[in-house]
Amino acid sequence: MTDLDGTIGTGDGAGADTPGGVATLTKKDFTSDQEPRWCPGCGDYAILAAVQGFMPELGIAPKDTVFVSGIGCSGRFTYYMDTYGFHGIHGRAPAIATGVATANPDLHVWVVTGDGDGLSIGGNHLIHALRRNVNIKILMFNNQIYGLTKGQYSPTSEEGKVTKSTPFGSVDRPFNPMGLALGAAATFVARTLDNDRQHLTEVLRQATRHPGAAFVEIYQNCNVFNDGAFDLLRDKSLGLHNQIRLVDGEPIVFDEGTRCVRVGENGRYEIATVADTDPASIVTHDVHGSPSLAFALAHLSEGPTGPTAIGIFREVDRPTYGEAVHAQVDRARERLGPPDLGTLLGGGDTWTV
Amino acid sequence: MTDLDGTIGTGDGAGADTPGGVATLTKKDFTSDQEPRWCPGCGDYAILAAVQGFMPELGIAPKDTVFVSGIGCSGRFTYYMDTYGFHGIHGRAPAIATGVATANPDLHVWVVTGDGDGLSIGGNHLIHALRRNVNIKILMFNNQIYGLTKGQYSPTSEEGKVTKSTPFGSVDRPFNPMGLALGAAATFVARTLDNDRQHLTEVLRQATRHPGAAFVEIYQNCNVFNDGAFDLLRDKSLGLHNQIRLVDGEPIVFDEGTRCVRVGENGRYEIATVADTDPASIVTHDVHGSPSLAFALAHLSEGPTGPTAIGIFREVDRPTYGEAVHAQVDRARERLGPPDLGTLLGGGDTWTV
Amino acid sequence: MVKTVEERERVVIRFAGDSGDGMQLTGDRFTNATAMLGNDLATLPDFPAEIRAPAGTVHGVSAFQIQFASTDVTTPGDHADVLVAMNPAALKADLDTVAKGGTIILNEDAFTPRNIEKAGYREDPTADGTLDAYQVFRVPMTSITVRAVEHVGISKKEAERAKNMFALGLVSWMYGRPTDTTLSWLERKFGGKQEILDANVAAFNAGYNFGETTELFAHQVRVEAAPVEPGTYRNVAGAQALAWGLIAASDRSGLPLFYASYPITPASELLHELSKHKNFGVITVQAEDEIAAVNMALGAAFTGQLGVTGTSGPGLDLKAETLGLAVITELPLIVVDVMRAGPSTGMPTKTEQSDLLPAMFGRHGESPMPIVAASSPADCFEVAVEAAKVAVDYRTPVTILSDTFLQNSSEPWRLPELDSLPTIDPAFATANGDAFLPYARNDRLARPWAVPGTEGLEHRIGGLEREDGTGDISYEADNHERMTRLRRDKVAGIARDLPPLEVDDPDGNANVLVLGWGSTAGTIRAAVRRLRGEGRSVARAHLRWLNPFPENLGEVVSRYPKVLIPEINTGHLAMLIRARFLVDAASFAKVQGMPIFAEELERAIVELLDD
Amino acid sequence: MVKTVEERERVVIRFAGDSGDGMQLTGDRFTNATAMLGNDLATLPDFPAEIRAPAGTVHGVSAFQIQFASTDVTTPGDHADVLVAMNPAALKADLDTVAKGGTIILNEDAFTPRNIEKAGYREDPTADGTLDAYQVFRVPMTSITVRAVEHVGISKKEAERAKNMFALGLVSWMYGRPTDTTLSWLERKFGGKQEILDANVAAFNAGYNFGETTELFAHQVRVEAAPVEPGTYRNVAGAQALAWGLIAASDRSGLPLFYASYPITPASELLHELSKHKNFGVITVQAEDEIAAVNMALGAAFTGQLGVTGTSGPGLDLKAETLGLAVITELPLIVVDVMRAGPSTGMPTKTEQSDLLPAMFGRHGESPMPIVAASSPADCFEVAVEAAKVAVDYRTPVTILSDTFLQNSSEPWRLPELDSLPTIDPAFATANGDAFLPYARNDRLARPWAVPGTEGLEHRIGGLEREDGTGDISYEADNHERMTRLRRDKVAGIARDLPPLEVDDPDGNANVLVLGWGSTAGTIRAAVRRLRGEGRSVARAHLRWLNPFPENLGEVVSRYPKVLIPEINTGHLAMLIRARFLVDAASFAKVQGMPIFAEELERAIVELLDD
Ligand SMILES: Cc1ncc(C[n+]2csc(CCOP(=O)(O)OP(=O)(O)O)c2C)c(N)n1
Ligand SMILES: Cc1ncc(C[n+]2csc(CCOP(=O)(O)OP(=O)(O)O)c2C)c(N)n1
Ligand code: SF4
Ligand code: SF4
Ligand SMILES: [Mg+2]
Ligand SMILES: [Mg+2]
Repeated sequence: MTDLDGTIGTGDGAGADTPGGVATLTKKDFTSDQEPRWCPGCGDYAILAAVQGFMPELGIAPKDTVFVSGIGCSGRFTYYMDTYGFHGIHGRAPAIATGVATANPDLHVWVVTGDGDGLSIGGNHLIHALRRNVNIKILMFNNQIYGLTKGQYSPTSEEGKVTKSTPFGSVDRPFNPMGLALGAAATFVARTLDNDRQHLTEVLRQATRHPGAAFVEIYQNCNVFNDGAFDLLRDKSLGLHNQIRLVDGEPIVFDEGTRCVRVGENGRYEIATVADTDPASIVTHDVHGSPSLAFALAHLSEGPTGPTAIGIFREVDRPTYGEAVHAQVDRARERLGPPDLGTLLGGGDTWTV
Repeated sequence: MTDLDGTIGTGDGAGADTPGGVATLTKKDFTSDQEPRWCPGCGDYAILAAVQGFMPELGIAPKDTVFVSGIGCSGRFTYYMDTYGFHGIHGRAPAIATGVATANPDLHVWVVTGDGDGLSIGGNHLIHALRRNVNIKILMFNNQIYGLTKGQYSPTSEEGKVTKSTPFGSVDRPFNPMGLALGAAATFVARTLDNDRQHLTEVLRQATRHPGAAFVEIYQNCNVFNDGAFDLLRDKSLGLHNQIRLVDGEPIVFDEGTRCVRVGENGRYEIATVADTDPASIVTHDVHGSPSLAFALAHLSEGPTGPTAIGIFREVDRPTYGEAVHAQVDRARERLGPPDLGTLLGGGDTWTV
Repeated sequence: MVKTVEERERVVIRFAGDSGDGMQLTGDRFTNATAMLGNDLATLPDFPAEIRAPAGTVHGVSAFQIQFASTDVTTPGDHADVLVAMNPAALKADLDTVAKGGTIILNEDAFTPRNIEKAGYREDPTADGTLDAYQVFRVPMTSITVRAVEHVGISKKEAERAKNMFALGLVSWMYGRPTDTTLSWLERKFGGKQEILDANVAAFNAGYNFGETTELFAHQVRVEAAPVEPGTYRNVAGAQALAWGLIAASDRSGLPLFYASYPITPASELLHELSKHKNFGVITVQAEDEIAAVNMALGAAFTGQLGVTGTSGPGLDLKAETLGLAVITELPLIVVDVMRAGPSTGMPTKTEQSDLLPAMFGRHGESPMPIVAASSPADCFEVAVEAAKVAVDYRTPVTILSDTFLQNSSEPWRLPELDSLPTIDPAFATANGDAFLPYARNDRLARPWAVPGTEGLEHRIGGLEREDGTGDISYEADNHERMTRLRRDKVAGIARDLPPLEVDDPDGNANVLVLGWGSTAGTIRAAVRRLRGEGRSVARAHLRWLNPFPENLGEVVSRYPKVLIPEINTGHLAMLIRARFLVDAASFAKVQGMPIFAEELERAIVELLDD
Repeated sequence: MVKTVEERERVVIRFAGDSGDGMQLTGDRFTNATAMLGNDLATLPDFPAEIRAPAGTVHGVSAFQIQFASTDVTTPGDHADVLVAMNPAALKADLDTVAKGGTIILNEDAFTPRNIEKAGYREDPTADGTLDAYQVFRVPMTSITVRAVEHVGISKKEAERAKNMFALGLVSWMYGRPTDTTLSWLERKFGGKQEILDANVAAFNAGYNFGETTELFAHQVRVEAAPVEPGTYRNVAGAQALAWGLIAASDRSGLPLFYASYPITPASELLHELSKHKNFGVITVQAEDEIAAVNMALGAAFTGQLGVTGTSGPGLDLKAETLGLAVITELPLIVVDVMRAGPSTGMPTKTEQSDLLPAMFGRHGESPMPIVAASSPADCFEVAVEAAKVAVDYRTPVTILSDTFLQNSSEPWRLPELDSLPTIDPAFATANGDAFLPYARNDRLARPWAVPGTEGLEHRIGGLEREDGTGDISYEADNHERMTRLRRDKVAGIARDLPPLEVDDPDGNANVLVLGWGSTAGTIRAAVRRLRGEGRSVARAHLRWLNPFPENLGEVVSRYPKVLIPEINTGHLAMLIRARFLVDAASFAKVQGMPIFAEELERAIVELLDD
């Protein structure tokens, strides 16, 4: 189901799995009257355009859509979508969204966060939302920097990063966001690029089809404070050699078919040239089952400094938190009978005077 | 270096890697005058005895040892060690310990936390301390319950757990602590049992030898609110079949040699019977290199409900945070010269009247 | 033998034993029989500190105190008239709670040298004169119990565990409590396990008969029923009442109750209680921490539910930033703070009132929040309903202050007429064609509550300063000043809906007003009643809303030459009153992790009157 | 042509342009030349809100204001005498900051129809009468600059970027600023890149000569040097001064400085500045959040370092629980709160004083903390040293309050004599054979600071209530009361070390006292000076320590019939003063995210005097 070559018609996207869908929505229906205020050239513009362009195909009315964001340049995203929106405080968007999605499972809830908002101050809420499989789609704009506060390093900045807060270079090892999400038992984990609209759109499409928490890391260029961080993948010609585009059920081959990921000695996955690899040992991508294949793929490279996997790493079905919570309410009604305040208060030992 | 059969003499433990070590320390030197106040039969007593019994062999004076703990039954641990101790607030022990260990790298810093303290409210500090590779040894007493607050479920409680706060059963998927730590780029990850003193002690020994952050999960029985949670492993006869004791460099076989972990189809690791397994495909444990083997081993079972790996999952060398921070200070001294307040204040444009 | 019967107006009994001895259950049963008999009463359980201490040590002692009377009861009592001590540790821990000359009933069997030493006594306290000032009854409870249940044929160990029923039976006889309520309860409880049932019944009867037959007890005490309003009553603890009040508010408003919380003593009980009633559509979420909890509740509020989060001091600190977000997004939200003792972790199982100023000022920037406090266990119910009404009517977060004492203690509660409860109208916004202004205001200065799913009202809110009316982001100077004042005036305006503060001043010529808030109500009433008994005239008033104050408060405090404000803190309300009204209000502060005693307050009032 | 020279006492100039136009740099250079000339001065940069807006829009305008004079300068000025507007957006954004009749210098080239529209003007403001009330100079800065640097042979685009130097040159001529400091600075800055250097020098000279040669400007203005104490001076902003003060405290105490923080506007500058000076042994940690930051700093304090954490409002909320832990563990710790505007996220780039009450009461339980506030950019240095001394002497966390205004604005600073700085003695505990009592106290009520590594002083601290002396856990009632009072008295006792509050009341017969704290000092001094100029007698005093208050404060506020307290909040200090001393202090509150203007305050004082 994770065919990423984009051949899936958009009609399909707005299909069976969106009941009550509205027929004729356009990008305009999702565009608010607020003029975006990002720096000229910021990758956020491309993501905004892609999301606004994609939403209509879902056939979900703006009124049933909620965007929750944290603080950061990424956090402004909410104001530009003409849906219901909650611009929360720093790092707490996953918690607010958990409240929204759990209270009303009919809503389609999105979270927009950044590498600082989501992985630094908000790390705990993020991993717990993933663990609980709350039905929210989390878009993490990873620009490997703190943009809004004008350029300090972030938990995804490469080691040795020189920034305003680290004039002598950062000394801490960054997170591997895919690895962290998988370690947190996430049910949907994917990575895409701000400037590859088709790939970005298809990942969003799969994420919306996934029942439960979807974690989508979007490599986003901050042209003011961290320009070019992802050139190896974003640049057309470089990308050709370094993007490992994952397709479920397909052998993992890249660099125009010259290189692959294969099962090495003691079961280790490794990058090799197709030429000197026994075809049988080339790994077939599989988003289901145990998360360890996805985890291994996430660690083929640390940060976008070499061949890097993009696309959907993992996708498994588990009951969503909201469903489970409401199912319990229903079961309680069956077991304890319909609510009656009188019985609640008057239950137990009473006496009448 | 992770020989777990316990043959390593303790003399060795207090050897070369503990300079300035004190020769003749005894358990008494690490035992405070406070009488432990856990419930009779609590697993914490066994852990305390093991730690107090082990400390002397390190040859590190109590004065150079600091225990930092959070809130929970586990948090009381600090009061029973006659070392320097800081009983912090709920969930923040890794952050306090980061301050202690970074400020003074000569100190030997331990963190004692619980599954709620460490993974619920304290989850973010934990993963960041691991990512930074702060030189602290983290002992997480996992009893899969909130003990101190009298029995609510925790982030490691099995799904469907009926507790005071979940009379109809919990609906959220628990964390896999080993998986989470590996996802957070931890450099030392291990699991052991409160009632296997030899194994527990050997894991502590390896943890103290590891330069940097060591994450040790200790399955601990809470006989009051979650009795028997780990019987499959703690019970002698059951443990015989279900403990997968990891030994670096050795093939992974268990259940009295009848079962093993092997490289399956598409490189997946799986449990199989030795009988019908090609010896070549039996996995050799390797704590180094990519974390994906360790991650796969962590997911052989979800929680102690089947064959479960114990011992050291991963151990890799990386500069510790404290070293790196102080190295920067030294380099700054070389580059900017010795500190001089006069030059700092009088630097830049001044004028004299 | 025939026994005389002595009449008494009020009695305070304290049951104390090891954590394992079932003292809480004993107390509950005695309370029930007492309630059935029509006495007014107040109870207070006294649990050991969080971690279980080894059996037989003072740290492991669990006690339960009850005051009951033929007239109104306002506190569990300063001192016990009777202490039932199941072991030496219980005696050691609670002796100083017994009034001099009071009665002590000991389980003689438990006073072995080993236990005496475990309790930390050097000598046997029953032999060394420690108890000379008291009237002591030695009863071999364990052995009699074991003998009494022999016929049931259960293990000695199990038999011994029934000794608390023996104690209950004995004390039930001493105070002429009905036996049937207890016996029928045992039936219900142990219906399945015949042997256990028989054992407990046998032990209970043995205790009762022991009182009746032995010479040890010369007379029985009778406490007449108290005159009370007709109605149906039940005994209720603060935790239950508060939880039920929230459910009632959900019922009256039609808003599903969404309770997100992180366990913390003494607030966990709310989470436990609410999670039992999911059939009311109650959603309970045990969040990863307090910050997540309040954010989840706020998210639920955004969707049009009754969002509530509960915690205690340390958690209140953590919620501060998000409460500021609730203030600026102007969404209905309830935060319950069950106050406990001390700064930081402090003394988690003890009571205090020291979160008033934090509740008032504990958020950066100018973020005013209404505050309401419960004055008794049963009052928690009404307070919860009121808080919900204000939160919804004014689109504002509201803080409910309770404390460890209210949470755990109980009193008889006359069940409310359901349709007497206020209705709460969510008044959700609906599209009317014109452009939607999320920050337009009604005459209460409340903004529209437009919930996701509503066609045509899509809008964005957040923590950046909002433009008046449109709710767009605004950095404009005048707008910020205007919004700051609007947020303040909205909260201040709640006073218009509040009843004037009632002053209890019978002869109207008192020259001291005792002004209180929260759980000190019972103590204040008791102290004032005693003083009036002594012919002194003292006025009394109790604040329910701490922010805003009732409109007549200034007039009230200025009316009296002297104002005394008793608080279990260093003087929080006193400082607010002094700043606001410039009256020289005196503070009576007790910060010991326990309620103020009526007699302590009595003394303080007298001193103030006489100086 | 010959130009007349006009003498002036004080001038306010505002440079405004697009974020990309280099206005901050222009302002800095002008400030420097002005300082060199010996004028007293105060400056304030005015950045656009966080996110970069599209070029040419009002949201993208960046401005820099400076007031300089031949007498003392206390604020950057209420209104600008001269506005340099590099484009229409700058004019639109800042026109209302110009005093009526003031001078406006426009970059004519930038007033294209496209730019005019981008700025949100319908008509050309230079043509439609918008500027009638002002004296306007149209200067084609861009084109002249391009021509002036032609010879250098750089791209037109690069040439244009030098236009700010043209503006600087022009204004430098108008106010007779020395050119050498600017030129030598350009040398230093662009020494490497010859072309860029030449271009900037050429542009600067072109501007200077343009003023001198064209008829456009009829006269030059001269502002004499201000009489100042002899000494070596530098210009310093609050952020630098505070950072350096912390480094100085580390130097004077021998305690390594450990600064843990999480970036937040406007406090990030402290982290940036401190991280540059690692050669002082400064350790800076960018933590994962504010809670981690304060816990790390506290952990470092436990090891015997100078633990400091810095933040702004939202972060202060988050640190509350841990500050309570610092209070009960009684460790030295400094928390710097650089206050910003509004509740929640509010207006992050604007200034406010609304964290005083949260700093005072924003922690559950009874957790008193000392609070000190800086009154000017340079004062931040001394405040940091003082805070460190108190934290160490009393083993207590201390809050330093600064704000956006102080953080960003600058003033000349007379460099202190290093050995005039107070010494700070850590007085670490050492083993002396007897049993160690971690909670024993000295005459300051401070406990021993025993750091890990010290033989024989191994001990455990934590957040549960401590037993007086031993520091063991204690749930004992009297102990809790005693510890609560000890913690309070310790903080109150700091007053003994504080100098009495000085009142500035020349003729001693004023009947209004203007009492302030923090960044309003300059405004208050200016307003009071003006009123005295008008022959009114007004007294003035400024608080440095907000908790505890100086011992003579009660006497001072009671001495005056009227007390006015100007604050950039809704009256925080006013409420503390009223509660404590029962004086009817009036509050002058302005909550607009900007400093109070001297003339606004002047009016308020007059009103109070005349009613
Ligand atoms: C509690 C709190 N702490 C700190 C801040 C300041 N702050 C705002 S955004 C941000 C980080 C932004 O980085 P990121 O999440 O990567 O978003 P980006 O701007 O890069 O899109 C910080 C530290 C805040 N607003 N609130
Ligand atoms: C801020 C805060 N929130 C909540 C609590 C209450 N609390 C104390 S310990 C604890 C959880 C303990 O569970 P765990 O960490 O597993 O430790 P255990 O008792 O099981 O050893 C909680 C919720 C607290 N002390 N502080
Ligand atoms: S700072 Fe970076 S991320 Fe933020 S708007 Fe500008 S370019 Fe985008
Ligand atoms: S509650 Fe459980 S974990 Fe805590 S002390 Fe008792 S047995 Fe141990
Ligand atoms: Mg970022
Ligand atoms: Mg636990």
